Amino acid sequence: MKNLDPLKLYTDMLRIRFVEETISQEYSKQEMRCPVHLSIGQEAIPVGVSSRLTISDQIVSAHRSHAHYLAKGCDLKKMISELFGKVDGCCRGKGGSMHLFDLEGGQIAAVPIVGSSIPIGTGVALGLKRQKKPGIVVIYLGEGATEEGVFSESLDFAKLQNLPVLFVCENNLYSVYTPLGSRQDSKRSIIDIAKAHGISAISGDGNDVIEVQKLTSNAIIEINTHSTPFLLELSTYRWLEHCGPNFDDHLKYRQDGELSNWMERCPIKKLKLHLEKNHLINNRIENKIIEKIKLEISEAFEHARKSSFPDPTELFLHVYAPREIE
Amino acid sequence: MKNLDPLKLYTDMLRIRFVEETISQEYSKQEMRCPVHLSIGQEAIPVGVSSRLTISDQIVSAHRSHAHYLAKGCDLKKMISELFGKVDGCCRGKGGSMHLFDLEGGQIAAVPIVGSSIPIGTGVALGLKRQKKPGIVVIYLGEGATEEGVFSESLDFAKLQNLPVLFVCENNLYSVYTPLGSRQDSKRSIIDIAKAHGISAISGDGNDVIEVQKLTSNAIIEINTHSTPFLLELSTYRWLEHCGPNFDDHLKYRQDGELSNWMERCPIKKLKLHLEKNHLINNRIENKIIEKIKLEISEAFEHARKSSFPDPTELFLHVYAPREIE
Amino acid sequence: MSRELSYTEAILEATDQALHEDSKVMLLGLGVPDPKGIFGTTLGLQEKYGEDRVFDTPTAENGVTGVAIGAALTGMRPIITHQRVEFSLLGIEQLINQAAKWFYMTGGKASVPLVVRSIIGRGWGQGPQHSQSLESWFAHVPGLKVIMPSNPYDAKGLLTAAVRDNNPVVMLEHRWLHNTFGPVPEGNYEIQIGKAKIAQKGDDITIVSYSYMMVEALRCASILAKCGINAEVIDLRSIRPLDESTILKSVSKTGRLLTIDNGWSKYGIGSEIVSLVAEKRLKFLKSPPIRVGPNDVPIPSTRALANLVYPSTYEILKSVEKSLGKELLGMNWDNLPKVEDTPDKTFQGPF
Amino acid sequence: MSRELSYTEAILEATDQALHEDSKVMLLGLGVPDPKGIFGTTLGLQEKYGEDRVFDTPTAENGVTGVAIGAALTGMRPIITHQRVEFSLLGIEQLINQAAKWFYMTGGKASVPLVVRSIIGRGWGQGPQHSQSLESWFAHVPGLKVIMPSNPYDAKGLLTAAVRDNNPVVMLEHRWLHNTFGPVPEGNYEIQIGKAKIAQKGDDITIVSYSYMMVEALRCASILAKCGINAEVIDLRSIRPLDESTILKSVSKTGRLLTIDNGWSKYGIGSEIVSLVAEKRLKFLKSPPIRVGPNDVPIPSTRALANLVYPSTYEILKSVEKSLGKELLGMNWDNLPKVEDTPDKTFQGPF
Ligand SMILES: Cc1ncc(C[n+]2csc(CCOP(=O)(O)OP(=O)(O)O)c2C)c(N)n1
Ligand SMILES: Cc1ncc(C[n+]2csc(CCOP(=O)(O)OP(=O)(O)O)c2C)c(N)n1
Ligand SMILES: [Mg+2]
Ligand SMILES: [Mg+2]
Repeated sequence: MKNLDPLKLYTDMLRIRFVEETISQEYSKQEMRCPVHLSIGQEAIPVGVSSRLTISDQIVSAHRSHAHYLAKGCDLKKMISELFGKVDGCCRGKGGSMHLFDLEGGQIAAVPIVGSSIPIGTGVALGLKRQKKPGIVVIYLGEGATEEGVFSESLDFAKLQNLPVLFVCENNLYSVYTPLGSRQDSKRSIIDIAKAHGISAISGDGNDVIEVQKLTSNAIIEINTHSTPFLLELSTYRWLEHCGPNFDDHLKYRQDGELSNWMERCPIKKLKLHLEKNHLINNRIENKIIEKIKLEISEAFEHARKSSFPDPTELFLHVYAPREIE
Repeated sequence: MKNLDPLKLYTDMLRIRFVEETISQEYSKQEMRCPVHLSIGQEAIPVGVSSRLTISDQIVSAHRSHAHYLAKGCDLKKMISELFGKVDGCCRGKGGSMHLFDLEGGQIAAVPIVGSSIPIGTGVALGLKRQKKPGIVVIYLGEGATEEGVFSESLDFAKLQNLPVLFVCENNLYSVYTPLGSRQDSKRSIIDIAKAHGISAISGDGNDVIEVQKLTSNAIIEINTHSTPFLLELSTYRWLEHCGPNFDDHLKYRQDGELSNWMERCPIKKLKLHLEKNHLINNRIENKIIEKIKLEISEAFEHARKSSFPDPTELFLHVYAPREIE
Repeated sequence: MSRELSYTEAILEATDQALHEDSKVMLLGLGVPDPKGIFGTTLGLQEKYGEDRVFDTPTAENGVTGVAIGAALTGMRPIITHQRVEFSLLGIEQLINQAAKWFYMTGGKASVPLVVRSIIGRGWGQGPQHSQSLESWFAHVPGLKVIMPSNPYDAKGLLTAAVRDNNPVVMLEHRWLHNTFGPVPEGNYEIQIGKAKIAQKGDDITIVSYSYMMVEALRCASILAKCGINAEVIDLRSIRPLDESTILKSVSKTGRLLTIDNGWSKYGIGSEIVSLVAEKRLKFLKSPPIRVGPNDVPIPSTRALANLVYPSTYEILKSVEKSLGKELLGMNWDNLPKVEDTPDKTFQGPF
Repeated sequence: MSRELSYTEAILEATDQALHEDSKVMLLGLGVPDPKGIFGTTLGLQEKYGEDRVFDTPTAENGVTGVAIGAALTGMRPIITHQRVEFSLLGIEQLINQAAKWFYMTGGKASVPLVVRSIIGRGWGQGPQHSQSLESWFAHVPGLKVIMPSNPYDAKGLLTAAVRDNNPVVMLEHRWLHNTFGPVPEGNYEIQIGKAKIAQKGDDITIVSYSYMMVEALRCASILAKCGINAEVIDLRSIRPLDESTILKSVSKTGRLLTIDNGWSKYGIGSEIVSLVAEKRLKFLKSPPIRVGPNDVPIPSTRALANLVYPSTYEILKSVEKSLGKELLGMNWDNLPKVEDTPDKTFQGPF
């Protein structure tokens, strides 16, 4: 079990925020030439969830996977190198931002076809259960992904086989530029869909990392004691554009004032208030944290910049796996 | 509105039963050379539903469509000829039993890929609504079809656009030989899935044609007054094998005694008791009904037998629709 | 005909005119009315024609495809959009089993007038799941029509024909063509689906291509011209129905054939064309036909490898040399454009 | 090797031995443990290996394909089944975008050992949505392997190889082969995926086929033998990877090529083979290559039309005549088997 120290939560969120901000700032240099879906504003969910995961737990993510990957403890350097298209990236440059994974860190997959990660994560849980391996599988999905039929198919299968799956739905109100109301009836309820499949489900504030942590704890207890899947729906909000490094409030697809309201509800700010109230943080501590994070990040970017591109011969490598692998 | 006279319901059910029994008896002659999915035991649902439909209402069916087609008032001769592969079949022989349709009668489609009829029916409702045409669309689906993700996608879309759709789920406990319990968790509820999408839903006894009629009435009122879709889940049971003309109880995939219990609950027998109790039927009336039905059926088979196969040139006809049709 | 539009604008105009011309036309797809409007091809149409005719959908490609088919059965003429052809695979059962066969299956009694627009991605690290070009899948299926316009004029004319067609038509649009410009008449016009165009006349070799690879084909043809080689360049425009006679006529004249595929060549478009010619014009062939296309690998994200996937000007010209059986005179091999991960300087990602 | 098994029994035995040999192997699909056991190919396996390893699934092809991929990522080796290839289209996004690219996409760090068995239907009025044969779709995609055994011996050997392979392998089984018999060794053995077999040696013409059409190809070859024509018949066994060298070697020898497709010929398997030969052995061709295959139409239900869809013995032999440029001596054209809607008398439908 990871450290439950709130300062650790703070550090983890801040680290993700800074990584994403650095990507955002550096993107225009055109060294990271692949689509990026940044998670600024949504850090509390992966950090809160991962704070209750162990090394034998696995996560599966989708197109917006940086925060999931980092919160789970996957390798930062391999991620940045991947964004740069370098050979020491987690996919040797072949995947890019939308395919981050790190088997040691526990992110077994990221899948950018909306919804398609969900049955794969369910299958990972099946594989673990059949092999009597420890651990649960967290499947992160956007509220948009619940519109794909395969979401329901996966709920059905996971419950039928009583798999150790925690579905974590990050409801950030948008699928690209399309607001929830154009995609789901106001009476549609993701929680109720899960329940109608026999799966316990609860919703919560995805910008409150302490709440996320608590809900995750309870969910994991339920999964382990009743050997059944569980679904969490957590509300949150994406600050930047859907894909790319910039703000996009000028496009006017968001409600007036919506972004600034949600920026007020910044998960990092919220936790900081809590820390301050409990005298768990001060400027000195914070500066030390920030310094360390910034150093790590600049090292990762420096490393990626210096790394090589894959050799041209790699083009034809890995099309087929040989008989003997590992 | 069709005749609500219970004797008419009785006649309609009996007619379907006799058609299916005739197909079953004649199948071994190998003139009807296509897969057939018979509906014996399930007659009350289409008859009860169709008794509340008008000519402007449309139905969409799946692989097991004979009863839906006949109850809606579609052409018997065109159906039998289609089973015989003859050119005056509803599809000119090109579709077979799994593709019955009759635009005048109101069965706009039958689709044998499980679940795939559901969004198509939803789209028919969209087309009607956009063109301000009257009528609702009934989408018949098996409980197996609710396992396909596209079921949920269609619920979402139908509710989002508030389409005049009545989803009629015939829950006959099996998908081919696979019992419900191997496919859906015992806590999974089709009614609740609909409700979780914001769609009103209710379940009932699909072997009680009077109940089906009532539930349909109420559903249609709800659809028309609140311009919203509705779902009915009706329990029933298939007597014969999934595909083909025979009984298959010897295969032992059914619970012991299950078939005979359900045969006791025969929808036709049930209505007959009711008619008898209310002195609405006697031997003379019944015999006259039977005689008329049998004549109609033997004429349809005779007609099909005598009809021609499509000309070889038809092979290349209808691959593409011309610019001007109709 | 001096007015120039971008490929994007040509699609937008064709759609606008189709919506205007026929009240049965409707346009739906994820993002259709959003501020980016499917790369600009649907901008302003919801404002103009209302939410009933131009609307957004849930992320549910299978359902949406089925819904469009159902609506088409009632007489509507839906256009649906997919921002990547890969997303359309979720709805391909509906397209292949249902739409493509409906007219046949009903013995000619009901048809499905449906246009499915899918964008083919490439470049800027889109990677394995956002860069495929699966045209040979669609082309394999009787009952479908498949168009792949290579320029704004064709995009407008073919899309107009597609919307008026009573069959399901798949239009595959290459992302890299969106920002190309060309003359486009203001009024409505159709380009016949199933007819190829001779983009350049010539006697020395027949080059057959389509979609974005036409840009390469024409570039090569003009380089070849400087070397005194007159290539006949055929733009297929449609890959189903395939205009066999235009191809056969050209090869009968030139005796040499080079195909440039947009998608993988194995079991690809070029395979059909080469086979056709081998079957019907074998004796005319002065040298072996050659297929050029993306390498037979998943498309990697990193530009270091992705740029190696696609046929380069160099590779195409070398293939022409091989076909001609002689060296190209006066060629400066060092000065050819390299394969890049962007179509032009204005493209800066991220999608 | 005198023991004869049916194709069905050969598949069952291969699966049984695979389950026995490796505890990671699992078998799932709609109907796997039911009394019919996927046309007999899975009968008794649940009883033998338990519900954890051999089990039924919901009617949810997309989900089930994804689940199998996920399980494979943890080291399991799933076999999934589809009673018709058409049903598999609902899960094709998972197969094509995910499974086929996983090893590449992860830079060789994770692979998806997965077998997808799909049955290809034909006959007894199955009609447009239950009779397709979409092998050229699967064959088009790098990262997939595609096997199409034509007899019991190959079915067992190729399936065994598929289960042991670390890549996604699609096995397409023709319904009409299920009840064919042939010698099958009792022990475990593999047939190399990607290697064709010369089913009959000959010098006069190369006939390339696979799956059920091999039955036709061999029938024609023996008729031809009686006319003094020695056909070399190649059974592809795998269509990806394709054994190019066996094909090229044969055509170099015979100078004549006939391909018999199981699915539509346009953009089909024969197209790749003809193109390959035209590109690499043009000079060896004594006459134009010929592709024979089902007509380019949806498959109608009525036998009056369906029987006209498929290549007949007559059509194939006439094509051989054309290729040879001479009449077949001593042929009794009137006495050839006709195309039927059942493979043999034991097949009486309904599925
Ligand atoms: C099947 C499919 N359809 C459409 C897309 C395009 N797309 C990429 S991300 C995305 C948004 C999905 O929304 P959501 O699941 O809520 O995730 P979020 O971006 O909000 O984190 C869409 C539609 C896709 N990648 N895959
Ligand atoms: C997508 C798909 N998967 C599998 C099948 C095979 N199949 C045909 S009918 C059927 C049963 C479906 O069960 P249900 O929807 O309950 O209908 P019922 O047969 O009970 O009327 C199945 C699985 C199919 N036709 N389509
Ligand atoms: Mg979202
Ligand atoms: Mg059922």
